[in-house]
Amino acid sequence: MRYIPNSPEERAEMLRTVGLESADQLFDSIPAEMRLREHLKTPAAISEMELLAGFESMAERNVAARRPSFLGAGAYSHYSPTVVDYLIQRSEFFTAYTPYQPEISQGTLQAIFEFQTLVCQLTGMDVANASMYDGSTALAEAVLMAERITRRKKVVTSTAVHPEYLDVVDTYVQHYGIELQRLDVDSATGQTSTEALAALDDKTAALVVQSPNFFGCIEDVKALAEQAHAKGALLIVAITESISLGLLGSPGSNDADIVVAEGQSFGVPLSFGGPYLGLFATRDKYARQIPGRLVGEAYDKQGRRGFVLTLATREQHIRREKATSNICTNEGLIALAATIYMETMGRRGLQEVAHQCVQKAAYAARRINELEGFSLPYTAPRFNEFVVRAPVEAASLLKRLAAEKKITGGLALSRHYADRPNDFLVCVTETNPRAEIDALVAGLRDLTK
Amino acid sequence: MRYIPNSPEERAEMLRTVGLESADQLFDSIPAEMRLREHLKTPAAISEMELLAGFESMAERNVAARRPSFLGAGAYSHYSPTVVDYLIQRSEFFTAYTPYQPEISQGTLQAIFEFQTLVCQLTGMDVANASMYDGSTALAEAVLMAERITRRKKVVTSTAVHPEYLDVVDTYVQHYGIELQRLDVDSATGQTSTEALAALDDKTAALVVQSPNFFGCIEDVKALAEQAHAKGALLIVAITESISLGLLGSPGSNDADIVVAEGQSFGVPLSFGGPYLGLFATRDKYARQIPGRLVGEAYDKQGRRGFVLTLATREQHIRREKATSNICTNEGLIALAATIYMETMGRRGLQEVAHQCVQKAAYAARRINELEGFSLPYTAPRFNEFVVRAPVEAASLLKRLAAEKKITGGLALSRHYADRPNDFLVCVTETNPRAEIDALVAGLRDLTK
Amino acid sequence: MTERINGSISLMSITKATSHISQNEALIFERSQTGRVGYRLPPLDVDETSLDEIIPQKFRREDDLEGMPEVSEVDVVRHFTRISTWNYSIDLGMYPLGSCTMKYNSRLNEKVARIAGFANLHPLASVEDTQGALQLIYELQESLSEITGLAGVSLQPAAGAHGEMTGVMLIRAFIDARDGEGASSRRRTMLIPDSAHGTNPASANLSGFTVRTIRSTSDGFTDLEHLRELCAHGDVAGLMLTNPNTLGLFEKNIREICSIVHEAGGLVYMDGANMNALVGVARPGDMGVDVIHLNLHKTFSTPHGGGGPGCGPCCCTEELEPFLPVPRVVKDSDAYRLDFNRPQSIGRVKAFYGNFGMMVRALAYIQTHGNDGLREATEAAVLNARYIAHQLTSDYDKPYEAAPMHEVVFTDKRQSRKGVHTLDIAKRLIDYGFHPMTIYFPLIVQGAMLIEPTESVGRAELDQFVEAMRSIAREAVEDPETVLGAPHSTRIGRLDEAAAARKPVLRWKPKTTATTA
Amino acid sequence: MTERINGSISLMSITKATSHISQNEALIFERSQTGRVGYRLPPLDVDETSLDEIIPQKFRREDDLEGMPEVSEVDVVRHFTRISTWNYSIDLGMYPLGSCTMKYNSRLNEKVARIAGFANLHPLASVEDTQGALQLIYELQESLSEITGLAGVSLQPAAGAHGEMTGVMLIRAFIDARDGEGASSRRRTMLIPDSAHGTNPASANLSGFTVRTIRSTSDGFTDLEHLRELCAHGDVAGLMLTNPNTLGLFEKNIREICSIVHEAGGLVYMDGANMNALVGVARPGDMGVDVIHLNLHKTFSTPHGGGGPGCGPCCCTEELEPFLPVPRVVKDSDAYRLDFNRPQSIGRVKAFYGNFGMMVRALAYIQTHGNDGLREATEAAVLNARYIAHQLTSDYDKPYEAAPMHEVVFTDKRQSRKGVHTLDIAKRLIDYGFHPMTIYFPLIVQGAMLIEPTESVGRAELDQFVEAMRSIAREAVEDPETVLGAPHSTRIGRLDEAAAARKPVLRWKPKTTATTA
Ligand SMILES: Cc1ncc(COP(=O)(O)O)c(C=O)c1O
Ligand SMILES: Cc1ncc(COP(=O)(O)O)c(C=O)c1O
Repeated sequence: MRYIPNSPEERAEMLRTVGLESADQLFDSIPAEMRLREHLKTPAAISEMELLAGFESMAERNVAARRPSFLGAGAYSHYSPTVVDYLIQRSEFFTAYTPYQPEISQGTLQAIFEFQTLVCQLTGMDVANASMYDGSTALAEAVLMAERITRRKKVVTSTAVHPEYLDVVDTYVQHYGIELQRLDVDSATGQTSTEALAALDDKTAALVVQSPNFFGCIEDVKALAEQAHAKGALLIVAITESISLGLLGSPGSNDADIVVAEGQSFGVPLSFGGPYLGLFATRDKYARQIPGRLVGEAYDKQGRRGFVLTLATREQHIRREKATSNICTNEGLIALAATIYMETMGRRGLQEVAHQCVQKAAYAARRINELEGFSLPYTAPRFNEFVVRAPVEAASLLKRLAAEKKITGGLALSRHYADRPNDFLVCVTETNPRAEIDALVAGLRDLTK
Repeated sequence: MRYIPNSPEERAEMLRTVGLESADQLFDSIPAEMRLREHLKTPAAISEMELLAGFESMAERNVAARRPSFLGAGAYSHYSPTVVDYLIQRSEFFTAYTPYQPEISQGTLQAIFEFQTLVCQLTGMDVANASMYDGSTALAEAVLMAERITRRKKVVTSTAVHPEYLDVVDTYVQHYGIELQRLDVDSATGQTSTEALAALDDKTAALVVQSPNFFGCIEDVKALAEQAHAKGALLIVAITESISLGLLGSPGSNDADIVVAEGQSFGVPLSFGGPYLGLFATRDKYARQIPGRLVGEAYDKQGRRGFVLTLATREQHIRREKATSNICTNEGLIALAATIYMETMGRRGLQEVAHQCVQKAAYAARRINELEGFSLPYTAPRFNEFVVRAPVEAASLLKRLAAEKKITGGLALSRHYADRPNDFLVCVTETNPRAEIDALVAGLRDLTK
Repeated sequence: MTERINGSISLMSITKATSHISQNEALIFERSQTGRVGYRLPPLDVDETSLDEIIPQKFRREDDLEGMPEVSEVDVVRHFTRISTWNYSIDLGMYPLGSCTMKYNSRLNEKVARIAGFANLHPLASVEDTQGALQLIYELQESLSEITGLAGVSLQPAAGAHGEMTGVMLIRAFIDARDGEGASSRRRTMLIPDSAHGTNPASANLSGFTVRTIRSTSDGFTDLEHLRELCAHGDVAGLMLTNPNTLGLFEKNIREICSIVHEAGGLVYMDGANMNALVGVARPGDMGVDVIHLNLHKTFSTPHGGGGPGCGPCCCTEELEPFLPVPRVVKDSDAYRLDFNRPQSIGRVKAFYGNFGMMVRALAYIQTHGNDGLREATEAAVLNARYIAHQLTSDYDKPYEAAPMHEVVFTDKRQSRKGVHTLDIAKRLIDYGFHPMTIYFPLIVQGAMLIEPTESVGRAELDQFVEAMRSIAREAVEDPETVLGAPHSTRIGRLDEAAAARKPVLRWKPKTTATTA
Repeated sequence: MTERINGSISLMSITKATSHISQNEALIFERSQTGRVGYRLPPLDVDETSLDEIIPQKFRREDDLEGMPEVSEVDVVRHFTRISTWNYSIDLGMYPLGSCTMKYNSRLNEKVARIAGFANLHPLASVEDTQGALQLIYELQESLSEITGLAGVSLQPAAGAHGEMTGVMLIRAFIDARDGEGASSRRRTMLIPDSAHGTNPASANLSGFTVRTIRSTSDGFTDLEHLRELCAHGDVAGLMLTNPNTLGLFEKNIREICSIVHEAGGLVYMDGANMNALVGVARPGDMGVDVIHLNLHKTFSTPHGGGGPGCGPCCCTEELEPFLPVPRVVKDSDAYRLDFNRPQSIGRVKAFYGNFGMMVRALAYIQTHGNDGLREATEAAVLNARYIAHQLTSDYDKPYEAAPMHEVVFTDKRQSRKGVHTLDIAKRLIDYGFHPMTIYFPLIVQGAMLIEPTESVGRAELDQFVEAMRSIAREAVEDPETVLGAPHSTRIGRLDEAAAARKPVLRWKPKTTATTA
């Protein structure tokens, strides 16, 4: 096996050194009846050439990867500068472990410190952790954190939060005695219904909203924060499209208490849903309740600045069942990719990407809205996603669009909402040239006339 | 421009520091009438996304890159382990210059020292340089070196040397007063004709042969060396398919005096003909006549081993017009790739690749030879290339094979030899699965029945 | 060289490393200069609408993204290249972090994960248009099922701890279904050995269990008596056991342990972080284990990436399978599809399907090794650990007699007499060119040094490691100051972590005004 | 830190670098162990024939490749990763080698060169099947023609020196054709300034010319008087001139120089290694130059790769175009083809078409910059050099008054009074974290230090460089020993190059018997 340095002869010598006669004897502590007597039935070894051919032919069957696409809904197609993927492939980054030994891990530690800073700046919050698994689990952790802070057991969530995120929250809190209550969406605006906010009460730990929400509508976060705070509840803001932070008011400036986001938009490949990364930020006063790793500044005896993992007493390896979370491995390398993306795009690039997304989505929305039979059900301002109401069943329309026009037109909402057969969600980013948008519009027209 | 760190404002400040008012003034030493008054008519700047799209569409038009191919003739398709291209992309290697400052260039220097050693071991010679541009220019330099060593002006070359190599030799020596004489090939064996060796005389600086030769035939190098040495001439051996060194007797063991080779087979992409790398090796006694860079062992005051560029007095930057060559920039990174390839494949891998090449080529030759109307004109033993004589014009047969069967079947010898309309050269390597060989055979059959 | 890289005279020559020049680099915010840019986008190709018409001012940022870096592409490349050189990494040498399994990360696996047909695939594209990805998931599920001897596999969990949570929730859901809500509510105890990794109790807690700790015996195994005792009260939902345990020892009584728990109505969860000691040799399913998580980022070599990402598949018996997270990837004759219709499922633990990119790498690992190579890797890993165990016993206290599997624990007992502790030994190893082992884990071993060489280290480097450790043992006696002051060879010395935690500075702020958006 | 990385007390704080631990690594041959393997091939899938039937024993190797390394893939990765860290590189910082133009090597360019449709393309595939590659070559030819103002372009030469040889041969072929063999044979003198790069005379010699050296004036320009004198004998075939010259000065009399040579019946060759000072600002074709080579690996940023590969296109006037190497890449309406039918061509200078992979990168450079960006890069490069020239004049002898273009030359005149020479200053710069400048070139400047920052360095690092140089100037006075003993911070000190050349060891040999195959 070419990944194993020691040759069979070397291994034989080492066996002799430790006083064994055969490799089998290495496993003498495993009772014989439990030991396999033959090889596993997994496939026999293949060469690089064969492996590449096999994987390429699997990848070929993912035809969606080769088509113009208007899918968003929690995973976004953005252009990632070439340097991002190049730099994360430096051995020193991707073959290192969690930076437990700061003297020989300053590269990772400084990068995380920069990541935390960037997340704070974009979200407008005070403190951010070193990443969570993804946006959905970050949200679940935020809900648990709100319970720890408020010691209240009810959590009110907008139904305009990504449905898979809500599912994950359900799973995480199911054994925690937390009651989840869902708020309707205003069928005219597409925003969380303000009437429904009556559900907030003094037992409420947190109000959870997403903005832009799952339907692409921008929520009035500040107003929602006011309502939550009025009841002593925290406001948790979730974001799936982090590029929106380049343009929209930061949750921090709108008084959010905890902000979670999916960071995939920051230069991370779609990769069929993962690995992505959860951003998690909050206020200084809640820093010691934050889940996951934190990196902080530290100095050595000679006064040289460095960085270390800090506030570890929150974590499972110290606090065990009383930890703020069970998370250990997080999304380190993906956070690094996001860091490089944010720094390469920089202040002006993040603004321009956001701007292009908004303009292209507006153009697409306008064009689709002009089509006979199509409408845009929601009036709230949007970032780069919007719901389209088709004159026919959306799922089959999109299926035909894929088959006949080779365009992935968006997400049929029936996947998550059985009662919305004709609606679909369209996402437009800077990676969709106008020609693709025009082809989408033409395709929708052709298939419904 | 995103590759230029200093912002326009910073540049303005620096201009003020140096006492200038505008960037234009930087060029005041260029007389006004020579200065461009408008931008070049090269295209306007484009983004990464646009550039990638443009280059990918150009690459698409290279349909030959996507087809089974039996082309060799100086450029070979071999499998290169993934680590090769990964490691040469380490910044420390590919963004470094020639190792002029050994204290901060030991990585490059040690790699070259290993390269030199590997080349010596494979060719069976004493000393090898740090690389030449490619096999063809290495051969030209070898001819010039033979002239320097022997002070003789006649060089006898086999016509079974790669024709483009012979062209390059012609160009290089045209103003050197060297007379080139070409030796015929034995039309039965395909080897350099032994009778023709009568051309060797005591004015002959060198006999130049290639083995395996351009027609895929293995030359009897030892016998040729004897003949050359009998006249006081040197034997220069050229090799285009370096993988053959894994199996064939080394030129050194066959008494060659100078060995040049194209090292592309060692893990270097085809890349439409370059960058490749010339290998250049000779006997110890000629070390000071070698062209190009050499790396040698050296020690610091504390006795620590390191490596340095050495014997620089041969080179142009010291000796100017009296240098052993005008070469300065060589093929450093490609030599590194070849080094990594040779070390990864290692002793057993180099043997096995060579073995697979031989066996697959033998299989293909046998199958083609069985075809009605096809024959193999040469009887000499071969490595992985062989000439096929078709019952029809080879160039048009191959064109149809490409168009109709999507197979690049080999090289029509008419490209280089107007008098050989029906012959073509077939090369088979470990990258051609049997199915491709069978498809080639079937295609040839179909198109000639 | 020795003198130069050490604070004081060293007793041994250090062979693995030397001191060399290393570039400094500030924070990117300190490099940033107004007006620098590092990106370029294609020009906007649609008619622009006034922004106010699309998004009213009040929803927009007002801070103009102040504080975000402004740098060129060259700045970025130099910034990250420089700071990267401050890290140790697997590619630089042995990385013997016990329990972390720092084995070689194949470049081939990196390459296949980046094939456009995988990397550019949206998770919500239709099943017809993503058959290759679903096939890959399915094939990996099948392989992991064969490797663990367990029928059901979900690849959704994003890391080991996530897999633990999933597994423990399966146990809970199973018992709820088996016993009914009422009876089940009395089974809320999860037994966890004192040697377990911290994620185990944390995950049990997340799933609403009360953790009871099982003692380990003095020879490093689960205390069967104590286990029986704890199982006597009818409240045990399950046991979370690591095997080989975190001391590197195979729990030879595993079958009996499983029986005890099963007889008490509980289920057995195995923490599979140490599966690299067993792959191809023995299967948890054959031992009586009900559910296990794997760390693809350990056993199957997907890169650790300086902290992640991981992938923590959860494998379980057929009985538990109905409870696995949705959606499940299933195969109907020739086509693959997502099955959401699992009424007993614990639900989703993550959006989409898990860390797919890691699955690509893990399948490549399995196919590259082949079944014989998988066993070979296990043998080589265990042999390397056994070799170290054998070579260091003369110089360090080895608290457990039993032959270790893939990792071995030592302590600082002998050295601490001279005031040299595990932390000091670890730091001194840095000067010898090594990344230290895992220290102070497992918690039950005072001054633990948990050494896991993995199969990716050749004998020469193992010998260097042994030499380094022996040399440090000598230094601890003859020159303890050098050890206590280590590392001496790094760009910074030991950092004051206590001060850092007391007044945490967790982000950069501009020197002048500390504004937030 | 300063104390630690210096041999003696430093007078200045070193801000750019620190000392850090660095892995040692032996030669691969010393790592090799019998029986290790690092590769795997698919099984042979054809029927095997006995090898003796195919290739008789006498043609086969007998040494079983003894001595070739046997290592695993992990060994290879660690080997090269470790040794790589001993190198300085552009990505680590400013690399101010004068004349070498160490600018940023874009990662995008690396990516496009690796697109399978380029990387896997065989050079002998038919023109129909390689239209994309031919198009790329053609477009690059067109761009370079526009940039140089010269009509004919061949991309065949593999590096600068190769381009020089090609260009000089064009001149010879042109004169042969113009004057006839007989008259031409009396024109065998090539004039080359004393400041020229060594490749110039070497290339002239390769083309059968006798080199006559032109003096430079004391202010750093071609001596027109001397040129006229040398041109008076009817034997001059041409002049090889670098512009800006190797002192970094633009030859302001270039038009007059060209006229003198032209009137004497010769042609003007321009060494275009310094074209990065002119791109978008002025064109050699507009100056009277007949032929030029470019270094794509300098001006157009294809990576230097630790010594190569390069690409040295040769650009010439319409008059010289018929003599360019075959084949030429030409365009017929919409299709590209190879033109071999050039009876006047000097012939081929390289197999196939040149270093195509470098052409891909260079075209990407040109398109990414765009016409405005090309000029911007030139401006930024010249400004950076001017800035350094301005800042260092107070501490170092600047032998020429004229404003430098993209690089500036200083000398050690002042420092050498205290016995500190250019070599020492260069070595000391290493301790300050910089790669030294080019030293002792051009040869006409005693103790030359030729500094070329390029546009790829930001002001902060330029200022660090200036500070470092100033600090060394102070050290040269106050603490010369520290400078003379430098570098102090590297894994090895100055190597004994004289001894190395005296008894050269140019390859590894096994300790025991030194066998060759
Ligand atoms: C024994 C053990 N269990 C569980 C875990 C947790 O795995 P992860 O870090 O992937 O969440 C670890 C990882 O360090 C471990 O060593
Ligand atoms: C002025 C000058 N001319 C010519 C050359 C030769 O170029 P190359 O190294 O590409 O052969 C160089 C390269 O160092 C140079 O600086």
